[in-house]
Amino acid sequence: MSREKLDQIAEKEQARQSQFDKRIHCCISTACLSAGAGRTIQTLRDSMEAAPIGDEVEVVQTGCMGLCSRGPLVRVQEKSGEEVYYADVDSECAEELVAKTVSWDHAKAKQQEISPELQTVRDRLETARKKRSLKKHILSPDLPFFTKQFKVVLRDVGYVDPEKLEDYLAHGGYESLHKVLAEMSPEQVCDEILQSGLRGRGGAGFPTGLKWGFVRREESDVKYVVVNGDEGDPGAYMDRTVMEDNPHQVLEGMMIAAYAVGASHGYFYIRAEYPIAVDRIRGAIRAARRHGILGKSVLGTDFSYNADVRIGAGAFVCGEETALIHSIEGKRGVPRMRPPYPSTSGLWGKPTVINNVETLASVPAIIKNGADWYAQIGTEKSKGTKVFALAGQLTNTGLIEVPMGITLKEIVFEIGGDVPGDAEFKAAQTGGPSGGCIPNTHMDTPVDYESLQELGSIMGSGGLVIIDSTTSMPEFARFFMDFCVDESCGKCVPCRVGTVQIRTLLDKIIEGRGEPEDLDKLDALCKLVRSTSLCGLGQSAPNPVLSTLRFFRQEYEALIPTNA
Amino acid sequence: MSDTGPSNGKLKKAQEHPSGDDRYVALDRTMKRFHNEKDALLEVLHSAQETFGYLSEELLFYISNHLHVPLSQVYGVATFYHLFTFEPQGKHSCIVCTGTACHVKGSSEIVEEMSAVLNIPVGKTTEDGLFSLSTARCLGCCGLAPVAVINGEIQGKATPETIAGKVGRILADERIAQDQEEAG
Amino acid sequence: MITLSIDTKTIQVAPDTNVLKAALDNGIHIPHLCYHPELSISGGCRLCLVEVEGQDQPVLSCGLTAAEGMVIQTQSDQLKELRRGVLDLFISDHPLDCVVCDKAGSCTLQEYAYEYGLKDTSYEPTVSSTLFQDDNPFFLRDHQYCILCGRCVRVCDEIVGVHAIDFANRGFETNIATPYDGPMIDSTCVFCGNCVQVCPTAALMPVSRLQRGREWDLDRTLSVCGYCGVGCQIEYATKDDAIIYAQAPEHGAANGSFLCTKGRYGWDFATSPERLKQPMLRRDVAHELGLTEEPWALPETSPLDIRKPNVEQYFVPVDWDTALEFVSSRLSDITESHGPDSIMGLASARCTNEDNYLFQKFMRAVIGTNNIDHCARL
Amino acid sequence: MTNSVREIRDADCIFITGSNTAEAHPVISYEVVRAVKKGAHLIIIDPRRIPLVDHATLFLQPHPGTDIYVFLAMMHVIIREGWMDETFIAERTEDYDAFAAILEGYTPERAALASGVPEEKIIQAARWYALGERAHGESIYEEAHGHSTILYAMGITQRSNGTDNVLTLANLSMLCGQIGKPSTGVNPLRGQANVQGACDVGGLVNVLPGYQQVTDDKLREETAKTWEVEQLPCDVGLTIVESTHAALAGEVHAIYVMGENPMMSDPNSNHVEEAFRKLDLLIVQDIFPSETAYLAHVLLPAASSLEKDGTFTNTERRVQRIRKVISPPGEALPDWSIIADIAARVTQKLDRKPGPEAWKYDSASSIFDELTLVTPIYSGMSYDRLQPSGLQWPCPSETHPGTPILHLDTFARGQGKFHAVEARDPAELTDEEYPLTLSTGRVLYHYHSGTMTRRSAPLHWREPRGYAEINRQDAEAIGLKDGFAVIIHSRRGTIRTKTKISEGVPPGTVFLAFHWREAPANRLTQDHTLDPIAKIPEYKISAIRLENPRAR
Repeated sequence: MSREKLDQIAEKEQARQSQFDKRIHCCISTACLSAGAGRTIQTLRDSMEAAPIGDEVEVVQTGCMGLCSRGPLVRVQEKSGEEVYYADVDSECAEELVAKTVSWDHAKAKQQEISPELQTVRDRLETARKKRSLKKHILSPDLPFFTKQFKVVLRDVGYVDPEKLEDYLAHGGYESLHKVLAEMSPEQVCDEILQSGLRGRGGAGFPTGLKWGFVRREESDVKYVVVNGDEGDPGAYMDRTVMEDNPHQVLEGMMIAAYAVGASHGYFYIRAEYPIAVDRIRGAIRAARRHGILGKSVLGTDFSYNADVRIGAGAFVCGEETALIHSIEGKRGVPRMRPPYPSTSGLWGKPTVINNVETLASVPAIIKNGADWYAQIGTEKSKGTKVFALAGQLTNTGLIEVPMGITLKEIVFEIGGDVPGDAEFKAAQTGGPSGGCIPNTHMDTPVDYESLQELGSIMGSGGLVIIDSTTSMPEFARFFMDFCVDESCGKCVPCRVGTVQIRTLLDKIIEGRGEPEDLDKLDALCKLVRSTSLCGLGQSAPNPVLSTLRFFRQEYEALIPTNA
Repeated sequence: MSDTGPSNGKLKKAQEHPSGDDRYVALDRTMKRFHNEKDALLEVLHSAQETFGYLSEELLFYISNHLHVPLSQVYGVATFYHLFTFEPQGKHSCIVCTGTACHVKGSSEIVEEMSAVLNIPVGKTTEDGLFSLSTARCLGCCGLAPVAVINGEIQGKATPETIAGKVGRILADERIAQDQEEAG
Repeated sequence: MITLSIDTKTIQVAPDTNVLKAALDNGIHIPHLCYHPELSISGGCRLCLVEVEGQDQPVLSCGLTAAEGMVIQTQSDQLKELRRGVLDLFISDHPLDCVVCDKAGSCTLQEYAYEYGLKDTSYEPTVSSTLFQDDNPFFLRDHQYCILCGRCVRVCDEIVGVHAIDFANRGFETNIATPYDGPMIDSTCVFCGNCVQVCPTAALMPVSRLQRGREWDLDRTLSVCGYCGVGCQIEYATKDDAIIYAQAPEHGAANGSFLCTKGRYGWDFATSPERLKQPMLRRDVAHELGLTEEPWALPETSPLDIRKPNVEQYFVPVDWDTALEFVSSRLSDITESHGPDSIMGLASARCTNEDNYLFQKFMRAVIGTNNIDHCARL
Repeated sequence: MTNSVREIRDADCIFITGSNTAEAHPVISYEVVRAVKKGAHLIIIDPRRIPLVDHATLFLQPHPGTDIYVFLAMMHVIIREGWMDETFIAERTEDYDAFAAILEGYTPERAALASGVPEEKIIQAARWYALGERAHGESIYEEAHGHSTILYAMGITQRSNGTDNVLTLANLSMLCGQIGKPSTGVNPLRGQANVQGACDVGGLVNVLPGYQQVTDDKLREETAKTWEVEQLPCDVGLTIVESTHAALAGEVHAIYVMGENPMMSDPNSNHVEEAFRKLDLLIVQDIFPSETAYLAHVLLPAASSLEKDGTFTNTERRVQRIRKVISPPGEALPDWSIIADIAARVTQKLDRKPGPEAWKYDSASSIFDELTLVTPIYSGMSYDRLQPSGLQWPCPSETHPGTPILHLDTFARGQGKFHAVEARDPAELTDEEYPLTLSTGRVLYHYHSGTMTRRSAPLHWREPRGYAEINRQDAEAIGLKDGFAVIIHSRRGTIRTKTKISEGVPPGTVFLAFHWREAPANRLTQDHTLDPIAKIPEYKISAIRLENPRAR
């Protein structure tokens, strides 16, 4: 389908939307759903039907609005663009919300004939009008939680209807794809991404433009793009949210990558624990095919591209690119030695780009606003924004996107609203099982790849778990070691046996059987595993132990019987 | 290699269906969709587990024959991924998230409680085949930690009590249903 | 050719040669457990680490392709430390009962533990799998000795092509398995025993070898298999004039380091009680020659229909002189009475060149006939 | 073999016919598997779905006895499409035109009709072989075309037109220039440890050691001189099958059998037995009392190959040392010393020149040294030179390194000769009375007449008893199930065994190994029509009938 046709669709949708005075966005992403968003949106819809004049307000189901701990979340958007957030919106609150949102013109209302059932709902609305409880649900837009964020990846998440291609188009979707196809050479695209300073958001932070360049220069009849949606880090769900709540954004990024490297086919590798993400991505692919965005001659150009979904089956290690490749090939998800790197020999031995979801989701915006725009966000070496899943002992937990370089202090105390109750903030854990704990003494650390690395942690995929003073660090370290023991693929001995022995030592210490020399033994073993393991999983598995040993050694020492 | 290999019982079994059991038709459809390509193994295993509930020996043998992947490899792949199970699952399921956020907020107590209530270790199914208890590595609802999933429904900000309560109700209903059957 | 330096030794290798092979082929020893020259690269054992000039981290030599001008160090305190650490982990998951282990003396893990001075593991000994499978008379599988180097899996798939075994489960629970850990005979196994040959530990052992003496007490003889025409070289390990086990030499001319089931396991016919141990004359012949009292006639039953063949029923043992005298006089008589071409000699494709040469020379030069043939056609 | 075993792994295309490689020559199948894993094409032409087919990229399954139509059609296509190697044909071969003319008639259509193999498969095979195409991966060879190799065995030679089949494959390789280079050639896989050597040193009716024709006076005299005898017989002798006929006719009176078991291994056993019973003298020299032994007048106990020194020559013409690993049992002696003793005594009795002392050999190596004097292709060899890994003949001089690849620059006879060969049908065709085709051969765990392997405990455990592989259709037609007893009739005789229902054999074909004395396959095979040149019996094709004993 040609660009013009798509524009028509977009304009049509924009026109349709602009006919409403107000639009009520209701989050139906996993977190809010489990908080009862299902009932909330039903009530909103029923009430709208019963309300005297329905058509001036539209109820829209959207994705995550961020503040998951306060779900179900609802946003009322004025034509002017002015917005009000409502938290903990249960059915009752939903009715009051509608009652106060629609304009009550009785003259018109009289003319409307409505059924007895609706009449009862309307009566309820009438009474709801008089209620005064809505106020306490309002979230001030001045909350640091909102003001401190800078949204690139999540810009449209929470606004677009993930199951409506039209809505995505109405928000300027696929303009970037068209831009590269129409105006840019593959080489230029790679350079643009390189200029933007975008780095892999999967954790390692390899410059994306560089990676694309490698693959572009490879001579091969077939090349692949793989979207790494195997978000295994327990405590992180950024990628899931983007795939669920704005699937087309990821698809668009993937296709731009494909054009840049000269790939004709690609795969989304999504972990099976994300059924909704799988459905939404599949839906997006189907819709894109229907509209000629995917398939032969994309947008009427001679660029052809096709994408499929492959589902993981519960293996953290499949986040490692070579293991992921084996998994897509239907084999055991076991990593192999690199080189050769996937960029030269990846899927079925062909040159392959593997990027994680967030990385590709950033691409359309970069193409749209230009490399310089993106590059001026963030720090010297770490450009742009990063999405974090804020969790743990914190008042505001949820999904946030912040510019690189923001300090931990800002995230924890301003965005996160500090640790609830009288417990105290103790440490922030980034990078999940591969990352480490950053103690409150390093609160001013700017969040960027290098700074976190210096502290023995990593940026990781974006899990940010806040630990308060009630948590024992050795036990916390053991939790991650359990995870690594469980998830080790078993190929190389340092990871297979080493992690087990690390855990054995931790057990010994935690159970009070430790001996003074055990701490050094633990430290040495961790370093051995780090330097001799085959893949990233094994190499980083000891990080949680090493970082807690470094910053909370006294907690370990305290566990060792003094007379021993 | 079955030509020279010993004629083992499994071979015959595998050759006798698909005729009878129409669940194999669904499986065949999946394999057909991937043109019986070896690399579809994971997808095929997924659909097999969906249709059959678990991966039986016959099932793996059937898949091995049709995708021309050595049985040992099929077994190796199936046992590598934790999502595949080799024994029938319970009628109801309770999955407790043990992701970091949930862990920090005490999901381990929930696991212990459930294991006590159902009197089975994690990853097992009650003898009456009613309930399976398992844990998951982060369901991505960290905002509502700790969470558990009962029969596909997510329970946010869970406590041992709330979850045990829900499971208890389901078990109670089952008993009533059984009694009625026996009665009528 | 590519020139690189390993431990200050200048070495020339073909392109695409990995550094480990380059070193081993040039007599430079780098410890390795999962690498095998005939198999694909795994990189799982982490032992063959070396230092490359210009790289701060040690790298695996098996996965490192030799490049022009490369400078490699295979020995250093850092490397020794790392290898020792890895070996320490290996033996924490491996019984240290070398005192009674049949593999002692040819076990690579034992050799390295000795080389790196590991008397015992410094960790809590934790053996991952204790599965013990003696389900066939060819070889047994004792998983507690398995170090998961995966050579057996690779040889079964890449060389033999039957893929009877593969890795199953994962992490510390990983084990080498037939489907559902079932008996070998239910798998696609062809009992060639090449997995046994490449196994560096006692995880796979020939049944015939168990409790039959220490490795260093065995004599070894290099010979050629007596079965099909491939002519595989076989190394027979013997003790007290008895074969303990057979395996391929490292570099067999035709077979490399591999064999098939007949060559590796089919040698015990030699000690069958049914072997002919002395010359024998048929009872009627013996009677004619006055060697036996009772007359006897060859039964009508076809030899193919004799249910339980018993050679004594048909023949009587005689000494060599009697037998050879009988043979030679009969042959001479027939030659003289019916002419050389009334005699036919059937040589053998199972006998040596020397045997066959003499046989045809005898028929041609002494008897005087070209009636000499053998089963070349079957 | 024209080439060496270890070259197979580097081939770009491997063409196997009439060889159940994985079972009869497992170690060579390893080479094939390696090549395939590296990306070589594997074409298999066989009536049975042999195990190696699991790795084949193309499998052609002709009706028994019709494979020659496929070979000829392949060459027809190659010429039609211009895939042949014109330079090679021009520079290295002769008689091309007559050969090419004959091929015109053998179109793929005709072959498909005769063999049941689809045309497109024949064309595909022709292309891959001729151009040495790969499935994937890089060839290690520089030339424009890849290297293709042919492996074959008794499946095509044990046929009344066996020689034609072999010549046809030779034609094919010359046509495409796929010979005289590494990883190419026409490679017969020899079935027994020293079948190559036994031929090399003159164990044949028509040649002296080193393939010197007995009919050639000059060569004969040279050998006679070395042996210090006045003269050597000049007429071509009788083969074993001919000898049995002659024995029945009363022309052959004595047979000296060394390490063979004709009762099991020769066609039409009943006929063989009849003949042997008529003999005045049957000498059996063996390591076991074989089935043949029970008809012998005298048994001479021999040492097995594990119990003596000597040399074997393998299928790639490699002469290798065998060594005494253990001692022979009882009074058993190496065959050579028994023969030497008999020879000395007969020399004495017949007063032949030179005298008995000429038969005194102190060791195997002294025999080998004499052997090299009369065997030109061995003349550069000695026990010392055979360490550690042997030498491949021809090895004409002490400094010659041996010959891994034959016909490098020129053929033995100078130019490679194209033989114009026509297709011929098997001698015994099926009919109403005998509607099925029997093919005999080996199984993985046993060897030949089973005298050795059936006395090996592990091998016996794995494959304890015989069976006939029968296709489900044929079995069900007479109510047979897997493991049932079955009676097999042919015009020669009848045997009883168990069934093994197998999709490996096509309908209409039955496979039976000849290892099983309780079900001796060769009671069924025919011995009336041999290959006219090689005198090979048609073991691979006999007409048979199945009977279900339960239905009696």
